Amino acid sequence: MVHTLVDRGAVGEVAMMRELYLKGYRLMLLARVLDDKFASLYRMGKIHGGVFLGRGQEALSVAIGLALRNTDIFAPLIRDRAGRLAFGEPLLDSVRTYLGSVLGPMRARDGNVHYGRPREGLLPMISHLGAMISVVNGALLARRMKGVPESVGATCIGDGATSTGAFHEALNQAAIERLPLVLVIANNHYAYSTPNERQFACASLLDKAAGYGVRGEAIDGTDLRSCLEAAEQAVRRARDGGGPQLIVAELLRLCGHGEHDDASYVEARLKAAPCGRDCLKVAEDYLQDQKWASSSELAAWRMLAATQIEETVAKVQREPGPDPYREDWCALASKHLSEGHNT
Amino acid sequence: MVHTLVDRGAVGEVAMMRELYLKGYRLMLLARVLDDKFASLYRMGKIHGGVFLGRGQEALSVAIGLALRNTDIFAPLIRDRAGRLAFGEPLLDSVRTYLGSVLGPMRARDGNVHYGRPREGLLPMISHLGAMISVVNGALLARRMKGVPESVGATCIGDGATSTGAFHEALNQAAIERLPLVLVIANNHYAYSTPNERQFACASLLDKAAGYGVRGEAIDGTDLRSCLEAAEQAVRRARDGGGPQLIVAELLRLCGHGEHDDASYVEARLKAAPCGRDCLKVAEDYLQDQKWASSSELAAWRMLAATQIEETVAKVQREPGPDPYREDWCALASKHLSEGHNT
Amino acid sequence: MSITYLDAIREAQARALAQDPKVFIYGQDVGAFGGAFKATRNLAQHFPGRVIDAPISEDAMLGLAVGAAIEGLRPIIEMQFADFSTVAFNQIVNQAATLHWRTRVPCPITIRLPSGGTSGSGPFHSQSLESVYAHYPGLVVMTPATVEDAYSMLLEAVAIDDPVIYCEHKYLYYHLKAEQLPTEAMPVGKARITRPGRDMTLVAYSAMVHEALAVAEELATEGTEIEVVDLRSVKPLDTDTVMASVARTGRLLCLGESWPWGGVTAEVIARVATEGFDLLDAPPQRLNAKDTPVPYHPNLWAAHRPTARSIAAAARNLLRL
Amino acid sequence: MSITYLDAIREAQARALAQDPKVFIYGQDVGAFGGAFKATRNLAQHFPGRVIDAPISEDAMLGLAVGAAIEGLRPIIEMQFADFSTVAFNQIVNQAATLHWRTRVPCPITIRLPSGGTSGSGPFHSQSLESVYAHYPGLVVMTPATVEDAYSMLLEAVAIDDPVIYCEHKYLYYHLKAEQLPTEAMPVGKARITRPGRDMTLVAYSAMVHEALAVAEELATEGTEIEVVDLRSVKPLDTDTVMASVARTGRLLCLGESWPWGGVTAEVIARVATEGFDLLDAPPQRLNAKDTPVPYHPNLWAAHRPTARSIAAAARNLLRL
Ligand SMILES: Cc1ncc(C[n+]2csc(CCOP(=O)(O)OP(=O)(O)O)c2C)c(N)n1
Ligand SMILES: Cc1ncc(C[n+]2csc(CCOP(=O)(O)OP(=O)(O)O)c2C)c(N)n1
Ligand SMILES: [Mg+2]
Ligand SMILES: [Mg+2]
Repeated sequence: MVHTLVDRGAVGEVAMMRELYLKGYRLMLLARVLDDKFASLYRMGKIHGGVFLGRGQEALSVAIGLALRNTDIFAPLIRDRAGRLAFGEPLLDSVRTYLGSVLGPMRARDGNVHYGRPREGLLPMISHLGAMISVVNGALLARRMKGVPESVGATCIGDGATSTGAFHEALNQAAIERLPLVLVIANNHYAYSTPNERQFACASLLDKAAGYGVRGEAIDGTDLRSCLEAAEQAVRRARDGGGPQLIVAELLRLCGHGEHDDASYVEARLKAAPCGRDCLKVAEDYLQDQKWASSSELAAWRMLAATQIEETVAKVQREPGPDPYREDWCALASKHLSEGHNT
Repeated sequence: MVHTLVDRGAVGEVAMMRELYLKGYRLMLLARVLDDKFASLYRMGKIHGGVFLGRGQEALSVAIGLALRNTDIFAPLIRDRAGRLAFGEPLLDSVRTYLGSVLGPMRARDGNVHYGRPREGLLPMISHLGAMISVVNGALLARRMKGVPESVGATCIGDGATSTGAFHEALNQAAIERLPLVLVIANNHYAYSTPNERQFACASLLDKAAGYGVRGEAIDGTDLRSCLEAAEQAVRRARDGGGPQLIVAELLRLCGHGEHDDASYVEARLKAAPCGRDCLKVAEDYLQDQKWASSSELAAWRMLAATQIEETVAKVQREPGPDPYREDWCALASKHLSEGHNT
Repeated sequence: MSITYLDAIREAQARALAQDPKVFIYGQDVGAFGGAFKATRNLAQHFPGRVIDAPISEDAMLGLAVGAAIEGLRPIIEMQFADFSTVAFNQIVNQAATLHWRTRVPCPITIRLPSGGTSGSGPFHSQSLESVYAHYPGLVVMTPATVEDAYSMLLEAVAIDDPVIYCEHKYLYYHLKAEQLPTEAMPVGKARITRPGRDMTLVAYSAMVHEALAVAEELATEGTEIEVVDLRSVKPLDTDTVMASVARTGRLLCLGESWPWGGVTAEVIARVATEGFDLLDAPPQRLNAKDTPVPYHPNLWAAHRPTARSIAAAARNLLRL
Repeated sequence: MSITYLDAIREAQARALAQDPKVFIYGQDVGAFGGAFKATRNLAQHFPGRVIDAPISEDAMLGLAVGAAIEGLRPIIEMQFADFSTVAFNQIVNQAATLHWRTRVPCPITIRLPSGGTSGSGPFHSQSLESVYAHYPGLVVMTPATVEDAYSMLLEAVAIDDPVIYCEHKYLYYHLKAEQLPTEAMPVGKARITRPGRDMTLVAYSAMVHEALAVAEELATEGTEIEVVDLRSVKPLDTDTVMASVARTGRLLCLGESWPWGGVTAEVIARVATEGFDLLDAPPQRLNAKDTPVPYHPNLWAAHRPTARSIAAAARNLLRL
C-alpha cells in the first residue's frame, strides 16, 4: 500500500489526505469493533487464554500499517490489530488465532497475539519484549544483501519494552548498519501496572534517539492525522536511506493490560489529559468537522464492520480445532534429524 | 580516600591538587610498571592464560579510584589496575591472581582480571561485559535500604560494552532509582579489533546520557588533571543525591587487547591524535612544567615502583599453587545441600 | 479457612519480610499492583519500600539482586513468568551461581519462577526450566508440589545462603488448597513418599505429583500399589529416598513436565541405573512432555504433557498388566 | 600439508561462502581481523560484505540471524566464546528454536560456540553448553571430535534447515591435525565406532573422545579391548549405535566434559537403561566434570574434568580389573 503525499498542489494534497484518512479511520473502526468482539467472546469463555486489545492505540497502529508497502516488513506487537489490517492481514488470521482454528496461520500451536506470516513480511511476535526488533534488522539486512530494492521494516513496542536490553542492542545494531528500520514506541504510560516514572528517568523517550544516532519524532498518538503524516515521513526517510527512524507517540491504553485486568491503576489525570482521548472519537469528530463524513455514514460504516466481523467469527467457529493425533510433534524442519523420542 | 577539593582559596586549591596529582601519578606509575612486569612474565610463559593491561588508561582509572572512599563500591574492569591500587587494593592481590597463588583473593579458582574483595566493596568482574553495572546498583540500593550514609558506586566499561543490553538495563535501572552510580566509559576507540564506527552511530557516547536522564561529562582521558577533576565532581554529585553520573573519556589502548594481540589494526591517525597520547608521559611533562617534580625524582620513583613490584613478585612466586585434593569442589555455601555427586 | 498454593506463596513472603529486615522483593508489577498473579498482594502496603516495582529488565533485576546479596540482603526476585528468566539467564548462571565459589561471599537470592503449563498459555508462558538451571553448579532448584511445601520451601529458599530457583507451578496456584499453613516441614533436599506402595515407584515433582497420585488411585482399584515419590527439590536430588523405594518395589517410572532430552527424568534414571542397578526388576521407564514447544490450544497442550491417561498406560506397561 | 581442527573450521566456512551466496558470517571481530581465534582469517577479504563485524550485542546478533533466515539466507554466527551465548540465550531457545514449529518457515542458522576447557581460561571462557541447548526442542547440537568431522559437520550445519548449535572444542583447535580434508562424511545423527572392542563401550564426544582413545590404548596393552563410540552429535543422539555396541560389550561408561547434573551422560545412560536394560552385564557408569564452575588454575582445571587417569580408573572399576 503506497501513500506518498507527493506535492501536486494543495488540492491534490487535501484529496489524498482525505482518502488516506478515511481509509485509516475505517480500518481503525474495524479493529476497534473486532477488539470489542474478542472482549465479549472472552467474557463468554469462548477464548482460551488471555485477550490483549489495542483500544486507544488504533490511530498510531493503523498509520504504520498504511505507510508500509505490502512488500515491506512489519512486526506488530500486542496492540496492533489496526496496523495488521492496514498492512493487509486478512481479518480471518486474528479471528482464527484467537478462536484456536487449526486453519489459522499458527495452526493453533500458538495463540492470541502471537501470529503472523513471515513469508509475507508479517513477523509473528514471541512474547519476550524487545526481541522482534533485531529480527526485523536481520530481514532488512538480508534484503539489502540480496539486492532487493530497499524495503522498509517497521515494528512497534511499548514504553515498558524500552527498558529491555534487546531494544537497546537492536536499535544500536540498526543504527550501525543504517538499516531502513522504523521503530515506533507507543508510550501509553503504563507497562501493565507500572507507570513511566518506574520505567525510565529521561524527560521524554524521544531523548533516546540521539544516543543511538537516529532521527526521532514525537507525536500525539490520539490524532490520526499526525500519526499518518509522521508514519509516512518516517517510512519515506527510511526508504530514502536516512537510516533508522524513531517515532514516540503519546497515548493511553483504553482497556486493561489484558481483558482480565480492570486497569484501576490508571490515573484520572492521565485519562483527562490529551493523551487520554479516544483516537477513534477524535477521528470521528475530525471527519465531521471536515465534512468528510456524516454521522449517518459513520453509523453505517460501524454496522458494516460489525456484520463483516460477525460473519467471519461465525465462519471460524465452525472450523475445527487441532487434532493432536494429526500433529507430527516434530520441532525440526529436518524431519530426518528428529529423535522421535517424544515420550 | 577522601579528596574533596573544598574551596579554601586558590592557594589551598593548588596545594591540594598538587598533592592529589602526585599521588595519582605515582599510582599510575606503579600500575604501569606492574603491567609491564605482567607482560614480561607472560612472554616468559610464567602466566597461565591471557594477560590484559591498562596501558594508556591509567590516568582515567586512577582518578576514579582516588575519588572514591574506601567505604564506597568499585567494580573495576579489565584495564583498571591503576584504579584498583588507588582504591586501596593491595599490590599482592593482582600479582597473586596472575601468578595463580592459592593465597590470592580468588584462591586461583579464577584468574587474571577476574578478582576482587566483595566484602570490601571491590567487586570481582565476571567476563560478560556490562554485567557488573547492575550489581553495583544492587549494592547501592542495599546500602540505601540499610540506611548507611549514601555511599557511591563506580564502575568502568569500554566503548564496546556500551552495546550490551546489560549496560542499557543497568544504567536505566540506576536512573529510575536515582542511585549514586558513577559510570565511566573508557572510549579507547576499539573493542578488541572493532572500531567505534562498527560499535555505535551516535556522534559521541555522551549523547547517551540524556536518553537515560542522567548527567554526563566528556573528558580527555589522557590528561590526569581533567580526569581527577571530573571524577571528583562526578563522585561528589552522586554522593550529594544527583543520581547516576556518566563520564565519557577519550583515550587509546597503548597495547594489544591482550598481550597475545599486536593491535596492528589500530589506525595511525588515532595514535597521532590527542587521544593517542600516553597519559603517563603527559603527567610527567605536567609535573615538570609545574615544577612539582624533577626528572631525577621521576626516575627515582620509577626505580622504587620497580623494586616494590620485584619484591612482591619474588614473594608470590614462592607461594603455593592450589592443591586439587584440598579443594572441597562444592559450589554452594550451604554444604549440606551439596550433592557430592561430583563424578 | 482454606489456603491455596498461591496464598501460601504470598504468606511465606509476608512472613519472610516480617521476620527479617534483610528481605525485600523486586519484580515487575509486584508493588501496589500485587504482581501479575497477585502473589505479592498487599505486601507493598504492609512493608513500605521493601516490595519494589522493576522495569522490564530481567538481566538488571538479577544483577541488582546479586549486588544486594553481597551487601547482606536477601532479595526475592519475581519473574513474571519462568519463560522470561531466559533474559536474565546470564546473571543467574554466571553471576549469581558462581559468586560464592569464586569469592566465599554467599549469594542468598530467591528467584521465583511461575512455571509450567496451563491450557491456552502457549509456547512462551508455559515453560518448565528446572532442568536447565539444575545443570549449572551453584544453584538450588526447588519444585514444590503441595500447598505446605510451597510455603515452607519458600521460607527455606529465603533462608538458604545460595541462589535458589523456586519453581512454582501456575496450574497449582488455584487448583490446590489446604486447611492451614504447616507448622513444621521436611528439610530441603529430602524427597517425600507421598503415597506408599509395594509394586512400583512413580517418581514425580511439581504438578506431575498430582497426576501420579491420580494414577496410583486408579491402579489401586485394580489391586496394584504404586509408591509415589515427590522429589520436592530436583537439585539437590534425593537419590537415597528414590533408591530405597526402588529397593522395595523393583520398578521405576519417572515423570517430568519438561522436555524429554536430558533433565530430571534422565538424571533420576541415570542415578538409579548406575547406583541401584541390581534393585531393578525391570527396565526403568520415563515419561516427559513431547520434544516441541508447549502448544497453545488445549487439545494440543493436553497431548503434549504427560497425563493421568498416558502415565497409567506407561505404568501398566511397566507392570506388565 | 597438515590441517588443524581450526583450519578445517575456516575451510568449511570458506567453502560454504563460495558454494552458496545465501551464506554469510556475523560475529565480533570476524571481519578484517579474522576472529578471536582466527577461524575466519581472510574470509572478509575473499567474500566482501559477507563476513560482518558485530557489536557486542549477542542478543541482537541472534535476532538478526533469525530475520535473515526468514528471508532465506543462511547465517553463520560466531560467538567469541560459548560462554557468551548465555547473553543470546533467549533469542536462541525462544526465537530461533521455535520459528519453524510455529510458522513452518525454516530457520537455517549455524551458531558456532568455541567450547570447552583449556588450561588457564577460567569459569567464563571454558564452558561446555551442549546439554543446555540439547534440552530445548528445535535445535540440532553438534560436537565434532575430529578434524574431518569439524569440516564436514560444519558444512552440514550450514546446509541444515534448522538452527544448529555447533560446539567446536578450543582444546582441539591446534592439538588436532589431519593430512587432508575429507571428501565424504558420515550423515549427521550417526555416531562413529572410533575404535572397536569387545569388553566395554566407552561413549564420548568432542575432546573427551581423545581421552577415551588414550585409555583404550592403555588398557589394550593389558589385554582389555574397549570400544570407543564418538557420538558426533548429541542431538540427535544415535541411540542405536550405542545400543548395538553395548549389546556386544555388555558394559557402558559414558564421558562428558560438562557438569554432572543432567546432560549428555544422563541422557545416554537413561536411554540405554530404559531401552537396552537387558544388554547390560553391569551397572552403566558415567564420568563428568565436577559440579563447580571451571577453575582457572591448571592444577584445578586438570582435576575438574575427566582425564585419561580418572577415566582409566572408572573403566577398570567397571571391568572389575
Ligand atoms: C522480557 C519480558 N519480560 C516480561 C514480560 C511480561 N510482560 C508482558 S506485556 C508487559 C508490559 C509491557 O508494557 P509496554 O511495553 O509498555 O507495552 P503495553 O502493554 O503498554 O502496550 C510485560 C511486563 C514480557 N512479555 N517480556
Ligand atoms: C557479552 C560479551 N561478549 C563478548 C565478550 C568478549 N570480549 C571480551 S573483551 C571484548 C572487547 C571489549 O571492548 P571494550 O568494551 O571497548 O573494552 P576494551 O577492551 O576496549 O577496554 C570482547 C568482545 C565478552 N567479554 N562479553
Ligand atoms: Mg505501555
Ligand atoms: Mg574499547
